[in-house]
Amino acid sequence: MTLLEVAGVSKVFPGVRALDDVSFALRPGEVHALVGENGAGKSTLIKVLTGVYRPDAGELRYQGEPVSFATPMDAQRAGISTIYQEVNLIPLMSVAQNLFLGREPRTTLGLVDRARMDREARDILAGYGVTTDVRARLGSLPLGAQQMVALACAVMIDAKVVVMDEPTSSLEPREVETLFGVIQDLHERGIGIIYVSHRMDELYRICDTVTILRDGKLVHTGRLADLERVRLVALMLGREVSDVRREGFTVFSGDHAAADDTPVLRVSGLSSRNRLHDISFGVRPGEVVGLGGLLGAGRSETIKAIAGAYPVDRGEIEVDGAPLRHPTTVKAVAAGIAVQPEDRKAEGIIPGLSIRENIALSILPRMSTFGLVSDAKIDEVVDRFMKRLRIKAAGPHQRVGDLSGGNQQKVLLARLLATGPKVLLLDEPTRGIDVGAKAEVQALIDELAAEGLGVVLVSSDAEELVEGSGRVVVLRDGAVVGVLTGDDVTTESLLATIAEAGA
Amino acid sequence: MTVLAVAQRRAGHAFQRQGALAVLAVVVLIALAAFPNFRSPDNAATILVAAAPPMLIALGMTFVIITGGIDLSVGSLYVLGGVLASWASQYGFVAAIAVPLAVCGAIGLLNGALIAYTGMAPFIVTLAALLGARGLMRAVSDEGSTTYIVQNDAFHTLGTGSLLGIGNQVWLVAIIVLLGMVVLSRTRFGNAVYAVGGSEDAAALMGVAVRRTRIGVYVLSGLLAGLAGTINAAKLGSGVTVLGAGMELDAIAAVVIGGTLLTGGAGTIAGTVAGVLLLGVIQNLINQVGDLNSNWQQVISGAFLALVVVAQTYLVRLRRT
Amino acid sequence: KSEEEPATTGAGAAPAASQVVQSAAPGAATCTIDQHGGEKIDLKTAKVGFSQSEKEANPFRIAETQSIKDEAAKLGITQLTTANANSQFNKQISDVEQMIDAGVQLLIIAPLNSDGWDSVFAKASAKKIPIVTIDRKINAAACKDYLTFIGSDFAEQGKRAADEMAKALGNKGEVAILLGAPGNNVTTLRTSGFKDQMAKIAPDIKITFEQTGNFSREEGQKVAEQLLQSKPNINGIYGENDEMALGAVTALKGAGKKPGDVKIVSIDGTKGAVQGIVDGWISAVIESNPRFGPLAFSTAGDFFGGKPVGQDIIIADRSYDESNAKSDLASAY
Amino acid sequence: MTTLTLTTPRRADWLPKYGVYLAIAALIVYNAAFTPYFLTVSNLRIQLIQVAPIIIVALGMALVIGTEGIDLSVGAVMALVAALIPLYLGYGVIAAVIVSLLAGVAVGLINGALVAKVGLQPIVATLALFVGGRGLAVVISDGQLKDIRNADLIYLGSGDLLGIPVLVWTAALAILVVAFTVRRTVFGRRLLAIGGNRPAAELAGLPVQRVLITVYVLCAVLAAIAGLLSVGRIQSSDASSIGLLIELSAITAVVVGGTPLTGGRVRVLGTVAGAVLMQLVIATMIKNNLPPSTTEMVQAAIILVAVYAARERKTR
Ligand SMILES: Nc1ncnc2c1ncn2[C@@H]1O[C@H](COP(=O)(O)OP(=O)(O)OP(=O)(O)O)[C@@H](O)[C@H]1O
Ligand SMILES: Nc1ncnc2c1ncn2[C@@H]1O[C@H](COP(=O)(O)OP(=O)(O)OP(=O)(O)O)[C@@H](O)[C@H]1O
Ligand SMILES: [Mg+2]
Ligand SMILES: [Mg+2]
Repeated sequence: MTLLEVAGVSKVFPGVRALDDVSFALRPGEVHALVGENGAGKSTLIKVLTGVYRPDAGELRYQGEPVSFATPMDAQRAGISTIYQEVNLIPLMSVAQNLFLGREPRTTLGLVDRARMDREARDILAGYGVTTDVRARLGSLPLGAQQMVALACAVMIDAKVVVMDEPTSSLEPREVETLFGVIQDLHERGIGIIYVSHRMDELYRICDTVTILRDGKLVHTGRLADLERVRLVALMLGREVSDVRREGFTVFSGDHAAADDTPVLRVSGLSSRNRLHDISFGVRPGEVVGLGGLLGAGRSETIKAIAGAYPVDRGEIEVDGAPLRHPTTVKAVAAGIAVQPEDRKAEGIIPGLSIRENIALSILPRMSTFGLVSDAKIDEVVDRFMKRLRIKAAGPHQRVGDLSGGNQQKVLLARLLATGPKVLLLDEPTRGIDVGAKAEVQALIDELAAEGLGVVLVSSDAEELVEGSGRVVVLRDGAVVGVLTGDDVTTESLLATIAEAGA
Repeated sequence: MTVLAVAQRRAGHAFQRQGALAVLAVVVLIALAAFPNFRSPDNAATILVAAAPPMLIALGMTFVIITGGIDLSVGSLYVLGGVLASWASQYGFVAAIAVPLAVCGAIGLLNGALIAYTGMAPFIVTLAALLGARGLMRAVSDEGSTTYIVQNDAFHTLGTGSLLGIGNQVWLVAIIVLLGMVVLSRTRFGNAVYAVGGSEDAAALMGVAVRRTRIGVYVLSGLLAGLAGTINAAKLGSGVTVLGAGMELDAIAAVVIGGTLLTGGAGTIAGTVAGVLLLGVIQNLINQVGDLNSNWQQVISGAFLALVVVAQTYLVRLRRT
Repeated sequence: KSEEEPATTGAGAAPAASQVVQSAAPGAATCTIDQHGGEKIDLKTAKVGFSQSEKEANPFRIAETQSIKDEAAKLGITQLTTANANSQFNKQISDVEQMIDAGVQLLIIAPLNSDGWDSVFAKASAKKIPIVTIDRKINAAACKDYLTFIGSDFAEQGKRAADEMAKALGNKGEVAILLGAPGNNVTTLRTSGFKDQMAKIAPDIKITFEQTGNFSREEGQKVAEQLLQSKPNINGIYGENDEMALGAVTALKGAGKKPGDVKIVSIDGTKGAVQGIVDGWISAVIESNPRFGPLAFSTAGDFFGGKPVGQDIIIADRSYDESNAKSDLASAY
Repeated sequence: MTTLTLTTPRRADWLPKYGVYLAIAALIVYNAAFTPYFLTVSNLRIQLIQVAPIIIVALGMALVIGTEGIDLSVGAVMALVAALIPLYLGYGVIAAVIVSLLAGVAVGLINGALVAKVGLQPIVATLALFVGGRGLAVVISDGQLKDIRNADLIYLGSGDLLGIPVLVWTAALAILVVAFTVRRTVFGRRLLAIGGNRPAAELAGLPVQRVLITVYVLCAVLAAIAGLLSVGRIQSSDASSIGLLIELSAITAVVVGGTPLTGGRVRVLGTVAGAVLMQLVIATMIKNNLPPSTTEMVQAAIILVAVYAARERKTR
């Protein structure tokens, strides 16, 4: 018997056929992987299943009965709970309030029983390895902890189906293990799980079944163990297995040390409020320097401080030998620093504007004479970058907000590159990006470094960090606790440094 | 996280929340020292009675603003409520209260439904309601020329009588404000209000009835504005038609001074109470100074508003560092 | 440097015409301190409160407030407090209540509205504070709720305006009314007085247009422009205050009309409007005299001195037309 | 099925974009049938003259709204200008113009600084000047309404150039300049980006504060121009009543014209159409001698219908 199934669903957005005659079935106790490139339609399928979107065609069946969920709440009441791709909680409310939103325990008077709510929240979260003040605002928690709260939220209700859209993209290794423990438990209780991720290792570790989407169409569904890894990737990308095998999975060349000795970026003694303490490092042209550490180690703040977006109390920043005093974002960009923020939705893209406007945003003065914009110049640049980054869209005039996550990320990168920067600061550049695009981004980073740029790379993916960087600066609690160089740049030594510092 | 850090953050939050209260305390202390007339208990009672209707309006506005909305129609609903209450008082006490509440609640419902179901901006929907409700008020009062006189003694007493030396309406408003606090901080509806303002999408995905919550706050705001007009009519003894202009902006100013974010998702009723009282006390002080030209009064009010809001912004920022 | 004032309006400091009581009609109700209650006090040392309703931003309000202050200074009254409600009725109520709390012994109120004073009366009568209301009447019992009313008869002003209009039009034609602010008692009375009288004395004059200009020159002009465009045959415009009438004059100029093509009658008696008569654009202006100071304080003085004072003191408003406009221009406010 | 998917989005696109023009057309047809002397040049002229100041103010408001802001102080700016003009008119009209523009710049700088530097919410930042600005203007003018006799200034507000009022020329010029600014200039694009996502614009290295301050200055300067022309049109300066409640008319025009209050988009022609629509509604009411109650209720209904038609539909 199937728990949840759809037959022949289609969903059209203006200009895009996001789902085209897709069928999908989930059995009780099954962990079902949903994979595909960025924009393949995974999130859309999930939203159709959970009542966020109404499909244009197709039938939805739940526990054998045809159903139609008008709102996510309907789906939730019926026992389908979801962790969406972007953390979807309420940052200004407390952790406990988030956890119990809409189902707060009440006293006999009908008032919310806060004491009980806090107590239960503490207990529940402890089960997920989160020990935090449950009365603190959720937004003050690191992203990973927020994701765990979202997970707890989804699993807490008496669900029969749990949908997870890229739950691990902002989790650290320890948290990932906790999550897998939870999944195992759900699996044993006969709950069906739909699991979306771009991380192959994870899929093979926990999933039973796989459904592959490409360009909104179903290309394969079956047991995951029967499907070889290269074949899965080939199906996803729509390429030949032999091509994939030849190119491999990581495209980093492995040579990221630079010969030139004068750093293009030099940070010394950077301190900021209570978050950053005396951080120093340098990046030479052609070098990729990784910033390692656990979530909350202060990597993002370091990057933002360099980019002029986080207040600096002490310390010096030099770009190409020229000091950047009292950095502001305007000065930083002018000095040749380009920053890709961690939170693409809130700080990266401008969703209401077109791809074209987004890419041209930082270089408008160069695209204009006497303040008048030249569309021809912009078109040329936009066209070049859309091709180079292989941005998949209806055209340069499509709203960025309507693109899939991966393509939004590419638009963002295109904006950075268009400024012709000397230093690139990349905060989780491949988070939520499919293997194909990930390889492209990684290749791009390589290529840019080879062209002489200095790159600072933040990634929670240890493998990516190690393979992509020539040197890794390890942070903890806002301070440098170690630097890995040369042959020392390995996953093992990275984890060891983090662990050692933590001890 | 250390215990100390938690305690520190708590203190910080309290400070942010009670910023308006702190400013109010300072202003009152200065006034007590500087103006002998300010000290009389009668004066305090006058301030409280005058603050009663705006307090109700600001209370409703607080709910609306926490959801990230705004309600510009309250000034018109206030006048309409007063006119209807006075007119209906000829049919008895119950009618005098029920009629304005029913009509103003219905207009609030219309506001809420339009905002929740069509996705139109609250600013513009309630701006239309501002015009529409004023038009309705004029339509029921011969273009504003008929002033209905309150004809029910019990109803009149509601506005003019007092208990333990404190005006009836002050008691009434105090009770409603306390109820409002409980609703906002201790009920599921209250949590939903914060959730909708904090992140509408997330709230919807987490199963909060977003539409119902939105409609709820506008109905509440309409009801409270109507009730404010009603108790004011009971006090004045008639349905004065030339009231209410600019009342919505006063209410918004009070709410903002009280520390509620116009972006939604955060705010407290205690802050709003302090905000309303602060505006009332400033008004009273300007009068205490006496011979001030009316135009200067407005200049000073504007400057003071800017000062308080700017000071608050910096206080909050100071706390964050 | 400001624009040069033309000689006609800048002419010297002619004495301002002070108010004259219309008629001390025999047998009219009066009020004494015994009837009203309270004690005899010396006006000079009394605490007096004056509550103004609207901003001092038009000639009438400026002249009114100034007149009260000047007279108080002249009489040596040092404890005068003033407040201005800025057109917010609730503010006026709390302004007055605050004055009562502060212990004033005499209240002079220019009320924003005729109704809604119950709470003030309750508070004032508890302390037996006499209230003199000026320019607008309050709907309540004289000599009980308040002491007396001093002011013009607005309906009468409307009547006199109708008389002037009928005269100017020769008892026939089409007339438009530029109404004051809606809901305002002054608007209501100046409208009803005008219409009633017109129906009585000149039934052939049709009132075909009534739109509010909110007592403002700009809106008066806008409405008049629309009026002149869609009713080109209009013969007369009645402005319920001078400002709107002057707006109508600008509209007439813009529409290419000559002075006298459309007859204008208005109420107030500001310099600008009287000058309009001199220039030929306006036919007549009914005065509404704002200089309440002397009469208000002399009435209060009489009252505190134990003399009976009238409960309804209606002042004699003058009128301006081409016969006296030039000569009396200096005494307009 | 295919035809359906092709036509549905088009219809959905059409109404929001052109609804306001449709409403204008409907009103014109109604008036042509029922209002005497409606289809005349003199009427067109009067409506254009009356709507011109609102259009000028609304254009500035549209820019501010494009940054996800709002400016309540435009009426106060007009009042300040009206108060200042008589003081400097003795030096000639040029001096009056310069002083007006400077007043606009000053107010714009204050608003802009409060929004961009201090970080206040626009509605609160501009509320202070909304409350205090007009009071200050009346203080400056000493409460006196002053007649304007300077022929040059009167020409600006009431005169014709090539048979068309100077006021209308000015509004047309303002429309062109603002449309051009939004569509073709670096400043315009930045403005929209800031309205679309301010933190992102900041990280992208845009001079966010400078752009915001400029936007508020532009809005106030446009209001100052409207104030100046209105003084010339009314031929008197009355600080207490000029531009009263124009902020609401301007916001209404902008929103009815299809510019969302959420920022990131500015519809210049829509704004003009919005202002014209509201002007026609008022004119229709006055010409048909309807009382204020009816006028207000009809205005409310029209705002709702227009905004409903122009609203952003969410795909579901
Ligand atoms: N609300 C929307 N309006 C218009 N187009 C949309 C909308 N949501 C998604 N799309 C489009 O539908 C397609 C599928 O998007 P979807 O988000 O389902 O991809 P995805 O497989 O989840 O990708 P990713 O791995 O990047 O999250 C994309 O081309 C996207 O641009
Ligand atoms: N101890 C803490 N107290 C308050 N806020 C914290 C603390 N630790 C982290 N945060 C907040 O949590 C968020 C995430 O942490 P942060 O961005 O510093 O992690 P990171 O090291 O950059 O890791 P990543 O980039 O992988 O998320 C930040 O907004 C940060 O301000
Ligand atoms: Mg997705
Ligand atoms: Mg981070």
